[in-house]
Amino acid sequence: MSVRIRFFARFRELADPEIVTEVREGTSITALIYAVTENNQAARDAIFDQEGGFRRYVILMQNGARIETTRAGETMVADGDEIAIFPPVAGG
Amino acid sequence: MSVRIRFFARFRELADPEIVTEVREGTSITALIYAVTENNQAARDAIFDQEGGFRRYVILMQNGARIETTRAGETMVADGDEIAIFPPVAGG
Amino acid sequence: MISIQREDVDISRLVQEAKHPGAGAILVFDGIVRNDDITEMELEAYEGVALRELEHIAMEASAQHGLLSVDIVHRIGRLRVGENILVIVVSAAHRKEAYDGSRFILEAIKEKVPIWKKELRTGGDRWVAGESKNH
Amino acid sequence: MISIQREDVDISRLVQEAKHPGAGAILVFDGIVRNDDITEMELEAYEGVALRELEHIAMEASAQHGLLSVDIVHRIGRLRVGENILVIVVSAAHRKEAYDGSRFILEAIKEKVPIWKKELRTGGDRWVAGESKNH
Repeated sequence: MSVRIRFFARFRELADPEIVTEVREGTSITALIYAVTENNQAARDAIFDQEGGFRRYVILMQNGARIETTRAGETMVADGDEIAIFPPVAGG
Repeated sequence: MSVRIRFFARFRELADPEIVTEVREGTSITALIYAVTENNQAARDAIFDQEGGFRRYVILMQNGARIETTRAGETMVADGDEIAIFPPVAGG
Repeated sequence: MISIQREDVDISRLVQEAKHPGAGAILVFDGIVRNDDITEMELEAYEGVALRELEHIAMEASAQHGLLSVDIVHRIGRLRVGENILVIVVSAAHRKEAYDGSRFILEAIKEKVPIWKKELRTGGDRWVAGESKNH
Repeated sequence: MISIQREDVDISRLVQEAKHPGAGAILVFDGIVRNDDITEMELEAYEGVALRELEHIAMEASAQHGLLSVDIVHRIGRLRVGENILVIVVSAAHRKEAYDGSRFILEAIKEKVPIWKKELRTGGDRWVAGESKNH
């Protein structure tokens, strides 16, 4: 199945604006993002800490709905999902 | 000596926009306003209560400076003074 | 620009002129004639004193809230529903100063500046009750 | 009008359109690019989600603060010093609702809407630190 990952702001500069990738059934959001930053140490270091957990400032969305990073490991992606990952917002 | 009395808002409608009058040395603001409303019962009733004191809502100025109505009986007018009398302000 | 005038105000021009170096926030308050079953509103001012009070309020607000610019235009005369009565434009480095400074100016105007409003109605005219504290 | 756009905003037109029957107070917040030794500012949005959030905030503000109208225009792309970033126009019957509603919208935008700003400087670019609460 296919999912789209969108990076914004500083993460976009380190990775890509978006990546469309094929994943297996039962892939969690955490596993997905970990996988797509496999060959990008700068992006991975910006997003994950040394234990492989999300850094405190990371914000995740699944189809526009906020997903707590602490829940991302148990939240599975579905075909056609749009996963977004970004630092704290600074509009206004 | 000559003084100018200016009425605003509801008081202006009951009296005149302004009255220039001659007064004797030693005339208080209270006495001045009492005198100029001598023949205007509507204005006098709007400004003074039955005991001859200023009504609670009356605001007085002498040359643009606020004079408390409780002090107006002991505040003398001087030649060329502009005395203003008006109800609570409602700008904005 | 601090003014008591009959003419309308060009809000865009005031906003443009409020873009001082260092400004990050501009706040515009526009008080308009509300449609409370009135035909028109008539405004009257003790002009010299009112203008002096507005200038004093602008200075006080700038000092207390760190405003970079203050414009106040209060209109007098007859105004129709929807017309601008009072326009306050402030600029500041940050939003908090702009909101607080603008509100400070508005409350001070309502309390201190000798201006009065009369609602003209088909059923009879009515002076708007003041909000000033009569000490 | 709720919009995320590259084009500038016509503030006068928004003020004119905010003159709803019953409105007595219109408040305009205009956030502009501040001259913090920057050359330009670059703004980026997660557009679909940001627009939906702005619409949600406008509805919430209207319900909580009794606003008669809400317009929010947030610009993206490259902006020079002094250019409009965010314009919020609200109208209400009375001033308190207008100030409170406008401030509510601004704080909610800063906290929740996925938009980011980068300051472009001669000495190197810098992402503006967010104010969002990361629960």
